[in-house]
Amino acid sequence: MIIKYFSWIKEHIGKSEEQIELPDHIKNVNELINYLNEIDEKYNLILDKKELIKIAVNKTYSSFDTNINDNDEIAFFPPVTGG
Amino acid sequence: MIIKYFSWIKEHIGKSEEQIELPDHIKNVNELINYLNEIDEKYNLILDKKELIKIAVNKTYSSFDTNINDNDEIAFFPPVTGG
Amino acid sequence: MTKNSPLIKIKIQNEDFDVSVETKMLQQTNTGAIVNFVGIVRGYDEKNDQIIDSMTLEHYPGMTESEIEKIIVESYKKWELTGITVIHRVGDLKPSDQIVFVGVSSKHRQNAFNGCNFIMDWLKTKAPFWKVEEKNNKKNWVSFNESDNQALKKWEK
Amino acid sequence: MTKNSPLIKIKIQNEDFDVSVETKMLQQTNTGAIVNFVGIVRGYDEKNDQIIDSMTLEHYPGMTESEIEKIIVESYKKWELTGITVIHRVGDLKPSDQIVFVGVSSKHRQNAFNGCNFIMDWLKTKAPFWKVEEKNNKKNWVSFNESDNQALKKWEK
Repeated sequence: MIIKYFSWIKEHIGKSEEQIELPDHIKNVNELINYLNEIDEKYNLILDKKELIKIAVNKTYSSFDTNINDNDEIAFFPPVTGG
Repeated sequence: MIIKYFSWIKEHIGKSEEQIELPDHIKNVNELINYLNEIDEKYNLILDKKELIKIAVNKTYSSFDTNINDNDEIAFFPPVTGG
Repeated sequence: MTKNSPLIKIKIQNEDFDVSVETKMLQQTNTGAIVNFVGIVRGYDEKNDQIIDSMTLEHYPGMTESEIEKIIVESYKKWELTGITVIHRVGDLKPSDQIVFVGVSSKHRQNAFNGCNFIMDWLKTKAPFWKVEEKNNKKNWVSFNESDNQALKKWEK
Repeated sequence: MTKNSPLIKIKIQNEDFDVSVETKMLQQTNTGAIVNFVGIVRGYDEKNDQIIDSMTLEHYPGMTESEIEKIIVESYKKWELTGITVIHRVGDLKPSDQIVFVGVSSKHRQNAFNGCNFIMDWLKTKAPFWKVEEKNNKKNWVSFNESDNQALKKWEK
């Protein structure tokens, strides 16, 4: 699974993308972020700012309870500020 | 007094502008057009289409009861179609 | 505020205009948004199902400019604009020619959209221009579109 | 309808764009109205009363384009447009640089105004771009403007 981070989330996590092997018991985005947080508490940011943070699964807007599998690309990003 | 005509009014009257000496007893646009109509019935058009026709006195939107004098420039034109 | 102010430009002209050049001229310090309207001569009269071969535009020199200036003063009051340009072509035009340019700049986009839209609605109903279309060698004065009066009403609030 | 249709153009690019060229490209048979929005990088942050020295824009390649395509499909449904172009610059930009172009053409002007305005409102709230401003050698990620969510609501009817 590829996980991408943008804007200040990227800066906090310290990388723009990472590849992980998704454990079988992780079924949705919410479980993924809890799992990452167990490995390294820097992922706390995503939990802390849950109300604010946007999620894309395979480049489509999704939510914390969207189901995921190991072939997916997940992205975490703040509200957009283009235009 | 200069009188100007535009668009299909100009074509009907047969000229884009004319100079007349305004008789003393003509006090407003309405009296002017009745006066012109006595001279030549082609000015009928303006009376016939009174609801439609726009009037400017000295290049400012005006109405049939606007007061006029011999120094004024009067214009008759149909609703605008620019843009 | 005069026609010669750097923020305001009103032109009635035969010549075509360049949208890029006009857009750049609208940019003032702190401009964040520019909205341009470009009117194009259509080659087809839907109402009468006829091809339009060409078109001629006449105006009332002096009054047309002063009416446009009124539109602009009104727009400055309503929306906080940083620049306004109105260019209206007159004379002979062909289908697909550019006929009118209304460009406005402002700090924020909603005012720019509203200002430009408002000026166009006003121009369509108040600025003394008249179009005559040529179709099959017959001249036909374009008639006023009542929907343009309706369009102007949306600003009455 | 695809990105390659002659009526539709979506570009995410570093380079600047030419408003005249884009306006001409939007002209289709029977286009009567073209409305362009040009966003300009402002040199001043009003909220924090600070000069902005430069700005960098990042996006999410792939998702940004597909989100813009969704905007465009939605716009086609809502307004009868004859052409849509969205160009968004990314990378390093300076105050007074052009940052975004949204151009739409249609038969009639009101649809062109609404279509362009709608696309901008959607772009501001859904298209994955993030701005980081540089002020006094300090980088600052621009925060989302809640008024942009409000702007989008005007189309919910």
